[in-house]
Amino acid sequence: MDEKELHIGEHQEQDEQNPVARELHTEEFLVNMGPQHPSTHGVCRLLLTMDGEVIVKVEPYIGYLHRAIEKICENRIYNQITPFMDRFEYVSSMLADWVYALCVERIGQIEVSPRAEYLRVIFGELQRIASHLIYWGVFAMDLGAVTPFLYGLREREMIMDLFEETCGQRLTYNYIRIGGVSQDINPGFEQKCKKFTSYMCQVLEDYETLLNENPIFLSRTKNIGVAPPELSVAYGVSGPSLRASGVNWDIRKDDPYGYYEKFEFEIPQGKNYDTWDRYQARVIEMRESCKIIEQALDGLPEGDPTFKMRASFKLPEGEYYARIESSRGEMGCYIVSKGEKKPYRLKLRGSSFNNLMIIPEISKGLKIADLVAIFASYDIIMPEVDR
Amino acid sequence: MGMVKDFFSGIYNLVVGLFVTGKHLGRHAITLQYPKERWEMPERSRGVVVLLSDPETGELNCTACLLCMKACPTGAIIIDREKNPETKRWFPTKFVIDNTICAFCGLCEESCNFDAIKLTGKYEFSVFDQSELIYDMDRLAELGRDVKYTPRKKPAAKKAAEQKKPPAEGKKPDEKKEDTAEKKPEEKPDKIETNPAEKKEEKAEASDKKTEDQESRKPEEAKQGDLGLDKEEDKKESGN
Amino acid sequence: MQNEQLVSQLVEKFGAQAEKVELNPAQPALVVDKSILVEFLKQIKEDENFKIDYLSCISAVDYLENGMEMNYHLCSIELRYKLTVKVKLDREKPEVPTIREIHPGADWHEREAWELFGIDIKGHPNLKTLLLPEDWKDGWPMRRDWEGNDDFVKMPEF
Amino acid sequence: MGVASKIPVYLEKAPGGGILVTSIDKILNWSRASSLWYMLFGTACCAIEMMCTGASRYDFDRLGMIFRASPRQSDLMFVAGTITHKMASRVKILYEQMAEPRYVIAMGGCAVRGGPFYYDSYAVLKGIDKVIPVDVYIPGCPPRPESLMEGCLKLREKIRKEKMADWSSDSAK
Repeated sequence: MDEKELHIGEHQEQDEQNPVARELHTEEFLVNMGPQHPSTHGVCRLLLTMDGEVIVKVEPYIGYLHRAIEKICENRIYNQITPFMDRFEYVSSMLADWVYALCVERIGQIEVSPRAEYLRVIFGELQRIASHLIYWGVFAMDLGAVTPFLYGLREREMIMDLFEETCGQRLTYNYIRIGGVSQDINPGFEQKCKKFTSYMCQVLEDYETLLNENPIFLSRTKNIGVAPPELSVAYGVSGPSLRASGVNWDIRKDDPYGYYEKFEFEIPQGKNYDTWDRYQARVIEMRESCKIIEQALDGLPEGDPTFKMRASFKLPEGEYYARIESSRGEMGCYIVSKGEKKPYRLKLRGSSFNNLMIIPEISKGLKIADLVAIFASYDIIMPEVDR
Repeated sequence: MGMVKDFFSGIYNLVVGLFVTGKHLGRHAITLQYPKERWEMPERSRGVVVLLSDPETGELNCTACLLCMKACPTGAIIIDREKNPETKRWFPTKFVIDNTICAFCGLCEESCNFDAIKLTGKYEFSVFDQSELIYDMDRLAELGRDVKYTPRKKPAAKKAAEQKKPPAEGKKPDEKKEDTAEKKPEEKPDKIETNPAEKKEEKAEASDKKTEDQESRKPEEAKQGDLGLDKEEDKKESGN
Repeated sequence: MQNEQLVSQLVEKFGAQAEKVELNPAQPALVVDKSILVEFLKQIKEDENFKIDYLSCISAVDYLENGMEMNYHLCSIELRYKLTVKVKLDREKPEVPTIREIHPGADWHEREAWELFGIDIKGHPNLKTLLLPEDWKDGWPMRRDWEGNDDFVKMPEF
Repeated sequence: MGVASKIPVYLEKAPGGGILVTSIDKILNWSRASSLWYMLFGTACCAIEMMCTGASRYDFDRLGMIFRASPRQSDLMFVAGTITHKMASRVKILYEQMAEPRYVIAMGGCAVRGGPFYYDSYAVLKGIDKVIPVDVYIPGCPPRPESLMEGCLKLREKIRKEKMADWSSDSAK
């Protein structure tokens, strides 16, 4: 409240110095952005209180995609829940499958075969690249560039081909199951995957030459939407957005799951905590993901990665909060099991839920165009918010 | 001076840009000209669901065990069944797949032990009327008529039951299948002796029991599946 | 092991107010009384030994006759601790103090708990619908004994 | 509007009017069918597939379909994704803002009839046709880009068969 008043005070002071602005000073008014708006990435409604062109207050209204997945999951047996996890986070459904499988495995003390763990890492990282490619394209498109969108989705289609060959679907894979993966990879997959990663590394250079020196892009991202580390931590921001705020926190390293301890990769960290850093963190992550995939492909052990769970098994009593590093941040799954065939309670934590909460805080005093850039830079995906 | 520099750097940038454009001119376009050309769909592709039938007799492979109905996470499959008084085997009288609520997750295909249901690579089925999307048994069988599939290993119990009848499918059992068949009688000898028709009835009622068959189908998996999760229950139920 | 130490230290420090729950060795949980919840979270955030400053998630669970429960999944960014703080609630009149002052990120999580479970968040300034339609009148849908509204179709048991 | 919209109906009854109306119909339908501008409106999973269809691999522009951000400029609405009760009224508003003749394609199981969220969900609208009229239903979860294109081609067939007289008598009602 204080900040808001402070800000308005400043603004008015400036206005008083400038005679034209004093003439033009207007009453505050409301602008509705969404629920159908191309740059809200889904169905999010932002109610903006504007003072002229300056944002005074942002109030997000969510729930337009609330599909009650938690309620549905309470009424399904454990094996049937994975398809709903795909739809809980459709931009990186592989990782959503993973967090659910991880949670059930930790409660049931189920061992996963090494090959399955490696495959999970490979597909998880491919998914991360695919998700960041959408981010890259859409972020640039929100700032007015169309070419990156076409470029990003072109490369994403290659990943989709790899996925479709292995799991049979383009978007809802249902691949990472409890105790393993649904099917082994086809022969020849490794070569294709290696070819893709080397191609991807080349293309990332193209990407950087395309955007990184563009003066319009720079002026719209640098020093816009600064989120200091304390603020980000307090609001529970996670993932690349948190790392761009200068906090060294990656669940893959700090609370390891799968076989991530075995791989070497670097965690990008921002210095200015602004929109540019958030963008840059993701581009660097794509490169690191390529590295991880290559390492995993080199060390892929033999064996059978599939694991057939009994159709309706009973999970032992217990509860666990599992979390993984999804492409947007911490994705959590909390299951309370009472020793039945169905979970007693299943709670999903989407990273965008918390990432969206900070946007009102850091977009005060900026213009609507900057809000679009900030919103896109946090990579908000609505199903994760609404569930 | 600055203007001149700007001018030349502008020209340079233009030339670089044109060079990049020129490079792309020679490349092959990646666009798919859809109605004229199509991708070859991968074998695992999960499109429209079909019912498979025996290529020789033309009868459906479905034994109305209701496993797919139980495995379906969205409730898209509805089966009614009857018992044939002569052969004492169940057969489906109604098999409906509601494509409007189907999630195309493939769990029905995985749960099926009899190569009866399959997700194919067909993807063109948009309609003007919503009610046309609810496929009945004839439609599903029609769609699955020309679908090629590699028959899976069958559970030993089923195989034993079919030995009395003329072999419906002229497929040679592969090595793994023989392994399973050899192993099976040692593990659960009582199962072979049970009347196959009764067995099927039991199967339909107890889905847990079915999974044992699944496990026995792949011996290495059965080993993995023995986790201690509900182990007692396993024994109890198999003892019935 | 780190986590085990953390819990024993916490129990030592807070004595009878915090009670340890053995659920999963990898994830220690503490039950604290709702009267000291805010103070407890504040102290473990500011204490140099714990520095538990990151709130991952808040999940409410409805145990029917055994009351309700709020689970606060916390962790420390610097020291890598993980901790779950549980608060037992009365089912007839569930209420819990807000922790927005300590963790601003709890805002929407608390609103969600209020909206779907009917847990009254004391001191929350903005308790209004978050996920459900604005004109929702059918009660608390995530409670276990919620019977459904006109539009709710229960999946048939096969 | 009342009289003007009935002109084709009277014209068709007039001697020789049928030939005129038919040829006008053909021209109108041809132009409508080959430049369907769709509204950029996606809610859930299917929106990602819609984006893919618009991008370089599948290239919607080949069919003369370009996305528009505003409902006022578009003829076609893809309802791509789950529509919840909270969103339903907004979809209706968007539909009403579109200029006639307008077409709707329900893309994916959720828009057709609630999809995987049909059972046990208290928030999902069970079929978008309860709110707005739908021309083509495309099942799938989500449909492949080719399925989406096939649906559009079906819609084009439908538009080509339309008669001005039918349309104007509909709107006069």
